[in-house]
Amino acid sequence: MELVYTPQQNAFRAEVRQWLADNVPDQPLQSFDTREGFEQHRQWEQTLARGNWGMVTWPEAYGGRGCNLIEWLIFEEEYYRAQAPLRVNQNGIFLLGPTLMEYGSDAQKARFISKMASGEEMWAQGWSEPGAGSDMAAIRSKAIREGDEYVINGQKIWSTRAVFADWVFCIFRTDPDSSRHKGLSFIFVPLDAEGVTVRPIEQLNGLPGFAEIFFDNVRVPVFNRLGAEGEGWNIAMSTAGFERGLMLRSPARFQQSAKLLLQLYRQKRNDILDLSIEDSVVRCYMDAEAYALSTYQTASRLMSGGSIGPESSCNKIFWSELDLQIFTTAMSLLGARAELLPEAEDASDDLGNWLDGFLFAQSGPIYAGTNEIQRNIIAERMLGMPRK
Amino acid sequence: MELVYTPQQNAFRAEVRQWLADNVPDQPLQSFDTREGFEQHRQWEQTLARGNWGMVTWPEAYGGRGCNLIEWLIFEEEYYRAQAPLRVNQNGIFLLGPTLMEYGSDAQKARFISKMASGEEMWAQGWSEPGAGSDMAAIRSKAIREGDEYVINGQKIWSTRAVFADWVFCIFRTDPDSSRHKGLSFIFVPLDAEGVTVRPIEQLNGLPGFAEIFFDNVRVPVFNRLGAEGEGWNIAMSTAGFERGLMLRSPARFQQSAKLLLQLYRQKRNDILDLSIEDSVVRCYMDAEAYALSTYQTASRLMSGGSIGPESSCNKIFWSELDLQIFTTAMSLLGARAELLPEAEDASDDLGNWLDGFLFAQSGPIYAGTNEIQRNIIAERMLGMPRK
Amino acid sequence: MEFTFSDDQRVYQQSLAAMLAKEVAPETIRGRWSTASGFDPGSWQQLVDMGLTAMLIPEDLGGLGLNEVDFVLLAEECGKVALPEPLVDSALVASQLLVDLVRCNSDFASRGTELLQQVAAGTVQVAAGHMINPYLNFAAEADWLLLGHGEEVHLVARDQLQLQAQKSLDPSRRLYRVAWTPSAASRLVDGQQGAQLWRIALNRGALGCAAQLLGLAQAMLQQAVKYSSDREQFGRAIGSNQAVKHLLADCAVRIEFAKAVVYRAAYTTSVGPARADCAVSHAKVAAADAALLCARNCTQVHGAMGYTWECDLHIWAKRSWALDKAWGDNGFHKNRIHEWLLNPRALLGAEYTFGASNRAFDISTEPLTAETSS
Amino acid sequence: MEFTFSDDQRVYQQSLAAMLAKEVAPETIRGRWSTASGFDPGSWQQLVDMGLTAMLIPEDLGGLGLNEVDFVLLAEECGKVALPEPLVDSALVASQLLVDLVRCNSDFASRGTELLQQVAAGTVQVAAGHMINPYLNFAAEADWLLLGHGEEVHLVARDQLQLQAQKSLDPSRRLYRVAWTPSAASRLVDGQQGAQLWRIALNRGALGCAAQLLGLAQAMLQQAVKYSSDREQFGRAIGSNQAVKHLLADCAVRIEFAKAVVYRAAYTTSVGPARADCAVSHAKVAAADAALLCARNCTQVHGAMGYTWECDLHIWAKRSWALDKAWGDNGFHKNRIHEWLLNPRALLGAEYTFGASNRAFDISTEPLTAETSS
Repeated sequence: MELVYTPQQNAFRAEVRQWLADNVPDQPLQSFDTREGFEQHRQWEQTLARGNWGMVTWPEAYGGRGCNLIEWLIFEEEYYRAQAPLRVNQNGIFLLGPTLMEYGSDAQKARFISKMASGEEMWAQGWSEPGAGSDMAAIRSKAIREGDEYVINGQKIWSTRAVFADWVFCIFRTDPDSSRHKGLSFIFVPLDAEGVTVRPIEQLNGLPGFAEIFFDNVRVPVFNRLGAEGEGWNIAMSTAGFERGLMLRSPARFQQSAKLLLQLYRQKRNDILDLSIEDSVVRCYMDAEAYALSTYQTASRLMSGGSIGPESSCNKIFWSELDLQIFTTAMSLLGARAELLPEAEDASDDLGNWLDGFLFAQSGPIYAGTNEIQRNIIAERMLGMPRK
Repeated sequence: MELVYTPQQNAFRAEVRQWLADNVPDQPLQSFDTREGFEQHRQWEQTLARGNWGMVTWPEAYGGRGCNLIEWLIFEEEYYRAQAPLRVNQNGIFLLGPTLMEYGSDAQKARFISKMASGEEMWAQGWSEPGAGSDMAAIRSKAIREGDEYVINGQKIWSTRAVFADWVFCIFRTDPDSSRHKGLSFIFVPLDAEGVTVRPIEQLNGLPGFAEIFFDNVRVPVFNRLGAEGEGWNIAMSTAGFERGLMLRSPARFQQSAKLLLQLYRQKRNDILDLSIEDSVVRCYMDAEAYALSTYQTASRLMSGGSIGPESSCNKIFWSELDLQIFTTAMSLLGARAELLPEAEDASDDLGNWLDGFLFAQSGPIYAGTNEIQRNIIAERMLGMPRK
Repeated sequence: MEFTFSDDQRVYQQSLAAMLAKEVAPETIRGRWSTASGFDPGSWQQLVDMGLTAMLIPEDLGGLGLNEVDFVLLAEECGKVALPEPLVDSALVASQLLVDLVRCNSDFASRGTELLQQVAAGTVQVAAGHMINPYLNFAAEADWLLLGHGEEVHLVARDQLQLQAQKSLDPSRRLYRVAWTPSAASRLVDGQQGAQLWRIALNRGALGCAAQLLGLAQAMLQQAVKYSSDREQFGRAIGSNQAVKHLLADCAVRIEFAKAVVYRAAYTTSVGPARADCAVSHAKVAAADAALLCARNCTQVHGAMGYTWECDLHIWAKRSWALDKAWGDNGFHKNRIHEWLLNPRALLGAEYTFGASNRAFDISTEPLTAETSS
Repeated sequence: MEFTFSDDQRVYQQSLAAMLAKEVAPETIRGRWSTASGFDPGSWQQLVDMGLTAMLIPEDLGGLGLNEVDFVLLAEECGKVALPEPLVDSALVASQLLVDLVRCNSDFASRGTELLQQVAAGTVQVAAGHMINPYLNFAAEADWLLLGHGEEVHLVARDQLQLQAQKSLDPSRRLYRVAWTPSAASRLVDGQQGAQLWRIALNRGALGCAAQLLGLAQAMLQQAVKYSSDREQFGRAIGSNQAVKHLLADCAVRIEFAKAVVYRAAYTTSVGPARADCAVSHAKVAAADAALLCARNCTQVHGAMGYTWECDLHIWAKRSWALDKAWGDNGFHKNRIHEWLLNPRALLGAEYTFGASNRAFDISTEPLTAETSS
C-alpha cells in the first residue's frame, strides 16, 4: 500500500489539466438531448479524439493512450474538475468499445472502432423492450436470418441517446423457437435504415433522453452481428459488466458534485435554518470520498490481476443514493428558489445545474438494473443467501 | 371536530393525577423480570385494583370504571406522567381480559376475571413455538381430549412473563390430524401444573423476560378451554387484535420518553458536537405527538362506531421505529458514558433508564409480528397489492 | 374531545372530489401547460359555483362562514388532483387576510366588504404575496394583490405592478416576481398591525400547503399501487415483490401519521391562527416528508416509466417538490418547533397535546404551549 | 499509487484469524464474563507469541518495526471475534505513546526503552488513559498507566492509583474510573509537548476502534446470513424473503464502503499521525455506521432469538454500541470533518483525496488539506 501518486502519474495529471484548460469550451454546451446540443457534444468528442483523449485506456492503435486504471481515474478527476462537457458518446466508448475489442472480428473492429472513437458515429443502446425491462431475458424482438442478412421486427425501449444517434446495438432473438437467455444475438443497426422508426421519450425535464425504436422488416447484413449467433446474452452480460465497470469512471463526478455542494453550503449556511443540513453536507462529502477510495482500491486490485465481482452491485446502490443525497441537499440549500428552471430570469448563477441534476438523480436508482435487483444480487451472489 | 377536553374529562384527569400522586411508590420498583420485582409489581397491581384503576375501560362489574377510550387515553397520559410502575399484568388485562369478556362462559368469567383484575393471578402468553414464531399456524403442540380433560404435550417459546406468572394462555392443536389454522383451541394452563417445566430465557439485559415452557402430559380440565374446540385460531386472532389495539395505550409512553429526551437535550446540548442531534430530538418530539394525535383520532372513530383495520399495522411500525429513534438519540446525548449499566457507581441520575430502554427498543420491531410482516399486511390488506 | 369530521364535511369533500376528477384529470392539466395563463376559467367557475371562494368568508361579510376544519379536507382533494389553479392560497390566505383587514381597519371596511363579496361571487380574484415566498403563483390572474412593504399591508391593482414570469419545474405553477411602488393610498395597515397579519397569513398558507401535500402523497401512492399491481416483470406483477410492497408500505405509514397532524393544525388555526405556529409547522413538515417519500418511492416503483414526461406521476411529484419549499421550507418549520421546545416556559408533555386551553388544574404562571408560543 | 495489502500482510491476518477462531470463540468469551478480571492470560500469551505486542514498536527499541497498515487488518480480526483483551489499545496506542515519549524525552529514553522491551516480550502491560474516554478499559490488568494531567503525560504504576470498577453493558469490557495524584516524578513531558502526543494518541485510538468496528460489522453480517439461510419459517428459509435479503444487502453496502476509508486512515496514520485527523475521523464514522446498521438489521433478521442472551449476536452488537462512543463519538468525529470543510484554506476536490503531498503542480500558498489540518 502506497497511497501517493508517482511522479509519472503527477506528470500525467498536469498534462491532462493543461490540455483541458486549453480546450474545454468557455461556455457550457446545450443539453445533448437537443439536436443542436447533440452536435455540439459530437464536436467536443471529435476534439477529444483529435487529442487522443477520447478513451485513454484504449490501445494507441484505436486512438487511446494505453493508460492503466489509475491514470484513467486521474484523467476523470481532471475532466470533472474542469467541468468539461458530459460524454454523449458514453454508450459507444464505455460499453460497446470494450465489447467490440473482446468479441469483434478484425473487420468489425476496423469498420466500427475508429469512427466511434472519432465521434463520427454515435451509438445508442437497445436492450430493454416493453415487458422486458429489468427482465432482459424476456426479449421478443426477432432478427431472422435470410441469406446474408437479418430481417428485424420488433421494438426496443429506453434506448438512451437514440433520438439523435447514428447506430444502435441491440440484442434480438435470432432463434424464434428459443426462450429466455438462449437464441439471442448481438446486432448493430443503423438508425437511418429503412423500416426503423424512432419515437423520442421525454424525461422529467421534458427533453428526449431516450427513445422507443420500432423495427419493421429492417434488413442488416450478417456482418453486423457481434460474436456467434445465439451468443447475444453472454456478450450483453459482458457489456453490462462494463456498464457496472462504469464505476471506475464515476467517483470524480460525485466528488465534484460534493465539492460544489460544499461551496454552495459555505455561501448559504448563514441563511439556512435547517437543523440537519450540516450533517447532510458532511455526509455527502465523506461518502463521495469513500466512493473514490473504494474505486482506487478496486482499480489497484484489478491491476494486480483481480476481477470485478458481485460487489459491484454495492457500487450501484452507493453512488445512486449518494447522488440523490447530494442533489436533495442542494435543493434544501436553495430553498424556495430551487424550483426555478435554468431558463428562468431569476435563475442566476447560484442556482446552477442543481435542479436538472436533482431530476436526473431520480433515475439513478432505476437504470442499469434497479437498486432492488442490485440488492437481490448482493444477497444471493455476494452473501450467498438462498434464492427461494 | 372539537379538540378540547370536556369539563368531565378534565375532572377525570385531575382525579387520576391526584390518586397517582397519593399512591405511586416513591422509589422505583425493581425490574419485574426478577422474583422480588415481580412481587413488588404484583402488589402495585393490587393497589391499582383496590382503587378500581386496574383497567379503567372494563365494566364496573369486573372492577373497572366503564371509561370510554378518550378517558383511557387520559388515564394513560397521567400514568406515564407520574412515572408509575410498568404493568406486569399486561398480558392479562390488555389481551386476555377483553378476549375472556367476548368469548368466555359466565362461569369462566366468574372464575378468572376478578382474580386477574385483583392481581392475584398473573398471566403469561403462550403462542409461539420453536418453528412457529411469526408463522403461528405452524403450531405443533397438542392438547388431546380424554374425557373431561385435555392432555397436553409440546413446547412453547417467547412466553413473556412466564418465569414468574401463575397461568399461561395458549393455543394447542386439539385435532392431531389438522393442519395450519384449523383444529386449534385456546386453552389456559396453570404454570404449577404437574408436567409443566418453565425454562427462563434471558434477554439482552440478562434478565429472564420470557421463557420456554415444556408440557409433558399436562392435564387440564375442559373448563379451561376458551370458546369452542377448533376455534382457537379465530380467538387468538381476536386477542392479537387487542394486542394491536395496545396502540390505544401507548402514545403517552412515547410522549413521556420524548419529553424526558428533550429535558436531557436541554441539559446536554452545549456539550454536544453532533450535527444531527437537534434534528433527531425535534423529530422524536414531533413523531411522538403525531402518534398521540393519530391515536386520539382512531379513538374518536371507534367511539363513533368505526373499527380498527389493517392500518393498525402502520402503528406497529411507527411506534417501534420511533422508540428506537428516541433511545438511540438519548444514547448519543449521553456519549461515552451511555454504556454504563444502571448499577455502575458512576451511573448517576443523568443516565436514568436510557440504556435499558435502548436495549428494550431493539425488540420493538420484532415482537407482536415483525415489522417486515406488518409491511406485508399493509401492502396486501390495506393497499390491496397482489399476494403472489 | 372529538376528532372526527362531520358527515357534512365528508359529503362536501366527496362532491368536490367528484367534480375535480372530471375537471382536473391529468390530460386537462397537460392541456393547461400549453396555454399562456395556465389557468382554466371553466374549472375555476365550477369551484366558485361549489362555494369554495365563499366558504371561509364570514357570513356577515357575504360568505358561508365555514372554517379551516371544513376546508382542510377540500384542500387535501385539491392536492390529490394537483389542481393548478390557486384556490387554496386564494380562499385560505388572501380572502382571509382581506377579512382580517376589514376587521382591523374601519376605513377599509366598506371597500373591503365589497371586495369580499366579489371574491365570494367569483367576479374578482385577490392574491396575497408573502415575504417568505420569493414569487407569487398566478399573480397575473389576480385583479388585486395584497402585498407587504416591510410589515405594512398594501392593496394594489394588478395594473399598478410589473410582473416578471419565472418558469418553475412544475409547469402547472405560474410564478411571477412582483415589482411595485408602495404609496399611502395603497397602504391598509401599518407595520405594527401588519406583522401579526402576515404571521397569521403564513400559518394559513403553510396549512394549505400541508393539506395539499397530504393529498399529493396519497395520489402518488395510489398510482404506484395500481401500476405495480398491473405491470408484469419476470412473469408476475411487480407489486408481488416484497421489496416493492415495502417501499409502498413505508409511504402508507408516513401518510397515516401525517393525517391527524394536519387536521389538528386545521383545528388549531380555526380557533386561533396566531397561536398555531407549532401545530402548523408540524403539519407542514409531516406532510412534506410524506409527499417527498412518496415522490421517491413511487417513482422507483414505476421504474424507467416513472422518469418520463408521459407518465403522469411527475405531475404530482413536481408539485410536491415545489410545495415542500413554499410557505416556509422544512428548515424554517422545524426550526420554529425547535425554538419552542427550547423555550424554558414551554409546557411539555402528553397532557398539552391539544394546548393549554385544555388544562383543568391549577397552574399558577401563564406558561407557553405549542399553541401560544410565538 | 497502490491500494492493496501485501501477501505478507494477508498471511499474517490469516494466521491471527486462525488463532483467534480457537482462542476467542463465543463460549470462551462467555467464560471470561464470569471471571473477576475478564482477562484470559492464556489468550494474551498467544497474542504475545504471535508478536502482536511487539510489532508496532520500532526495531531500534526492540520491536518488529511494522506500521499501522500492517496492523489494521489484525485489528479488524480482533473486531471479528470481539476480542475482550485490550490488544488494540495496548499495541496501537499505549506502546506507541511510549515510543513517542522515548523520542521526545531523553531522560526517559533508557527507562522507556526497557519498558518497551518488556511490553514487546509480554512481561509488562501498559495502558493509556485519554481524556476523551471517561473510563479506562482493563486498567486493572496494566502494570503501568500513561495518564494525562491537563496536557502533561505521566507514567504511573498501578499500585499508585485507585481504580473504581464501572460495569458496562458489554460484559467483556472492564471499565475503571482512575484516580491518582500527579507528581513531578511521574511527569514525562509538559503540557506543550503533551498536547501533540495526546492528539496523536487519539487518532491511533480512533483508528483502532474503526478497524474493530469494521470487523464487528462483518461478523454480525456473517452470522445473520447463516441464521437466515438455516432458519425456516412458513416452510422456507427466512433468508429467501426479499425483505430479509435487502436488510442484509444494505449492511453489505455500508461495510464495502467503509473498508477503503479505514485502510486509508491506517495509511495516513502510518505516514503522519498528527496529520491524520480527517482521515481517522472519516474512518471512525464510516465504520461505526456500518457496525450500528449491522447490529440493528442483524438483530432484526434473528427475530426474537436476536434479543436473547443465549444468542451470540449480542456479543458483537454490544461491543459495537460501546466502541461507537469510545475514542470520540460520532458527533466528535463528524465535527472535526465539518470544521475542516469550513476552513477556507482547506483544499477540496478529487485530486486531494490522498492529501496535498500528492500535488504535482504549482500551488503558491501552503494550503490545508484533510491530512494537514488541525
